[in-house]
Amino acid sequence: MWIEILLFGLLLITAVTIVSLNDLFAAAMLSGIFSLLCASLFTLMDAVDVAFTEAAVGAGISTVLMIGALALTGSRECQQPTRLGPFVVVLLTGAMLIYGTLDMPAYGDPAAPIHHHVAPEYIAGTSAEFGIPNIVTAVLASYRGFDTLGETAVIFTAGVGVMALLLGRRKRQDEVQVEPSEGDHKGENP
Amino acid sequence: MRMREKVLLRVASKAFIPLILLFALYVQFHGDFGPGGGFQAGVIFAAGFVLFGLIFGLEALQQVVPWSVVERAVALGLLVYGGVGVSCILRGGRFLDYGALDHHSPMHGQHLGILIIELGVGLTVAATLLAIFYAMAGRGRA
Amino acid sequence: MEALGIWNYWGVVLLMMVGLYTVIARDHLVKKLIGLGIFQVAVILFYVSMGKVTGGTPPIIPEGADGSEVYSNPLPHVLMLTAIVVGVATLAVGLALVVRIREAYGTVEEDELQRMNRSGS
Amino acid sequence: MSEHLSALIVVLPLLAAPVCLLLKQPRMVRAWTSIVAWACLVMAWTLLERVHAEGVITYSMGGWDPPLGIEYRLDALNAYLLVIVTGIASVVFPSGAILTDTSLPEGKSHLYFAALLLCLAGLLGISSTGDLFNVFVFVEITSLSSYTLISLGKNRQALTAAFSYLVMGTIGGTFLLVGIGFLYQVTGTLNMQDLALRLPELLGSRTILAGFAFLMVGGSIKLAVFPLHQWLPNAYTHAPAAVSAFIAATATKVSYYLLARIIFTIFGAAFVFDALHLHWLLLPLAIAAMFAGSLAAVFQTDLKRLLAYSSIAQIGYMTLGLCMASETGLTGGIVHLFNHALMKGGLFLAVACVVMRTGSSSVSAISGLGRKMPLTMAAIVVGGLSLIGVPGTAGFISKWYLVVGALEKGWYAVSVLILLSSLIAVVYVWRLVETIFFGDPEHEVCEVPWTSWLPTWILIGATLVFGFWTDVTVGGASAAARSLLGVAP
Repeated sequence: MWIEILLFGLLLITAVTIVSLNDLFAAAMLSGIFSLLCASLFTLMDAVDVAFTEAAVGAGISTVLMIGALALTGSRECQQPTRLGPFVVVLLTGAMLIYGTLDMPAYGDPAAPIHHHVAPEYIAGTSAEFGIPNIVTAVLASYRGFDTLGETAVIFTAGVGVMALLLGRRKRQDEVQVEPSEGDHKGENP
Repeated sequence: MRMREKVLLRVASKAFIPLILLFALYVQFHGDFGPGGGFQAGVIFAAGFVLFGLIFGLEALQQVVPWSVVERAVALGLLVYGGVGVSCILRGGRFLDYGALDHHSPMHGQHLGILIIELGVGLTVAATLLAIFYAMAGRGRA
Repeated sequence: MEALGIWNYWGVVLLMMVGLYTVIARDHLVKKLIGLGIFQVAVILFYVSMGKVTGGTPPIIPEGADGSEVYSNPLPHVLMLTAIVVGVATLAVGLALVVRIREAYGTVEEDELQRMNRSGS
Repeated sequence: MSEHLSALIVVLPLLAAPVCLLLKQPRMVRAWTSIVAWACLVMAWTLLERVHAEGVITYSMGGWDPPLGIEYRLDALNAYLLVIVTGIASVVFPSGAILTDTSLPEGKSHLYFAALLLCLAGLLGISSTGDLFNVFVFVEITSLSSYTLISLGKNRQALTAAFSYLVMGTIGGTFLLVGIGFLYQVTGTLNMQDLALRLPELLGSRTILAGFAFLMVGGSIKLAVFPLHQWLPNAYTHAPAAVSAFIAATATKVSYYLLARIIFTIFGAAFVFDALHLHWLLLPLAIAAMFAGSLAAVFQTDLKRLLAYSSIAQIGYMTLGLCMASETGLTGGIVHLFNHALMKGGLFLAVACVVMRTGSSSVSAISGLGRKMPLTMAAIVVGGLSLIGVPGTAGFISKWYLVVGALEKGWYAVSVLILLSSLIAVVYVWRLVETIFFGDPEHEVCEVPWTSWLPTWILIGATLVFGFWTDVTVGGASAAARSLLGVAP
């Protein structure tokens, strides 16, 4: 219980730091740490598969992609004042979310409805019909295999998108040529 | 200074990359038993190659994994997954009903189906991430 | 002290708010994407925490299980694996767009982009 | 094989996309895309006929019965929508103008067609699935492919438009995910039918209320309901014209379907309208959209942007039908889905023809082209008349049902407002007509080849045909409305 609260606290501090940092390289690195903290929390919540994926994706690939893109775009963010409009939107959303949590079953409550409707059948079915230990794999690949096909298609779509956007030089009538100015930030280590 | 850095990196990576790829294979085929599966394996597999590309350069990586292979693999993974689904229909089951793959033992059919679709997922994920890396890295030098 | 049972959801809500604020209020496009990532991870955290059963173990059946084990709910985990994939896919396409925007405009700050779009067209 | 049709209609375009990457040859990829779209249309039509003859079709993916597995469930509404989406795709994809004003590098057109097919697969997936989380997965496939397609527009503004759409779309998608999570948490199921069974006894729960709110906001962002519409004008303006034709004609329709499904099937009209009084929120927004969209369209100097603002107004009309929650009103809204898909698809394709010849989509580009490009210009005029709702065009039919629906409800002011906002449409359409026939020609051009004008005229001609022959459109729509209200399958 206490370690979860501690991790939550760390997560919040990391998130706020990421938001307030103006150096985006640092922010990208911190978001990797954010993912690792999340992964630890997932492990505590018994979601080992999710934790593994979050660590590989969030702390690995996402960070690499982000840094690769920052190398091409420059990593300093302009200082900007706090704005009122977004604050109101966010507060409204937050209020709605809190309102929704008021009738939720307590954290870890074994009597919560989700543990009694479909889940027991998955747990019983995995050993009976598959004979494999990992229930998550059975649900992912077979019971909800169509979702996973969709998930593979999502990744494929992203690949198609990135290839269409970044491969090859194209002639765009109003493209401005920019010197790779602050983009090459890699060399100047403080 | 630069040279020495490179030497260190090269030696270290030569030790690490095979281990990373081996670990990826372990995750790919051990997904039934412990955490892991095609998606995670694909990410790790791609990470190994990306590391290679970062240290030895894009050209060296392209010699190991040519662009045409990557592009085909991106498509092939999804087709493998869908192909399993369609062959389930052809063998008299519903779409993605792996039990139909083996009429004598549906449980064996399920194992087979899960194994192949996880391979498809791994292939598409690894190839897509590699393709994204190629596209971004190629952008930097042009 | 009923509210103690939902404290973790409130933590998630705070994280979501931080993420959403970054997306809406910040001008740097990469910063927006980072905010979007925090927002999505917060939702993943929400799902995973509702799958937890007190005293439960990860949903992997150990050798020699006799059926008396309590497992945490596997379904939210499966759903969130998909959500993580969606998140990284969105990030990849978003970053590709940012790279192209930088090449075409020379900047990735939203207010400058809007100014250039207005004066350009 | 025919029992698998409801799965195959989604799986075919989904798997056809990677095939594009293997074929690579531009001509082959193009032909392949068209063939796939046509095959999907045939399947959709067969499914619609079967639903009308035999009732609801269900299909359990992987052989796992719901709520354990994912179920595809086609009733009169889904099947009707499948026909709209595949119909538009099978006209737009083969069009000669499909590659007009794109900024693809040499030899990369196969990626563009792959994205088109993925978008189609995503839309069909949302339309046919009976599982709420599966909806989210296909929403994301659709969204990611549309960001890509929009960003491939000719001007650099296409990139910023795609990025804002990406940010808005992801927020919308994540809101949907939050809503789904809230519902799942108190019911334990993701299947829509199962949810509908379990929700009535839980409706007082604050979690359900919040979940409903998040689903509605998420869906409204995707549908571009006023005032969440800001992403739409830029996206439609800067996307390649044929992409605008496809997305404008299909994506908003599918989001509309999603909202209708959430309101009527999952929560039930009684809860949403009698208990929550949602129409007192949606009705003013719909009317505001009708006027704001039409008024903004009047002042636009770009054809695509003009059509985009008119789309916002048309979404207002459709939302109006949703608010009425009566058979006539819903029939009006659903038949307007069909008719608006035809008109907007046809009009955007006509603009694609204009861009093909003049290289520009500004209103001044069509100045005086009445004689030079008679077919394309006639298409714009007829499409415009249908947007107004002139009798004899399809637009009239849908507005008629909406007005009657409003009168039935006793909302007399609303029916007057529908007519008034149509008058504003007269203004912007007249501006186009005036420019076409009385302006001075700016460009020395000739008519586009038949491969480009024929698809345009198939859609525009259909608006004329369905202006008289309403058996299919109104018949299908009222069957769909009845199934939504739970009166018939």
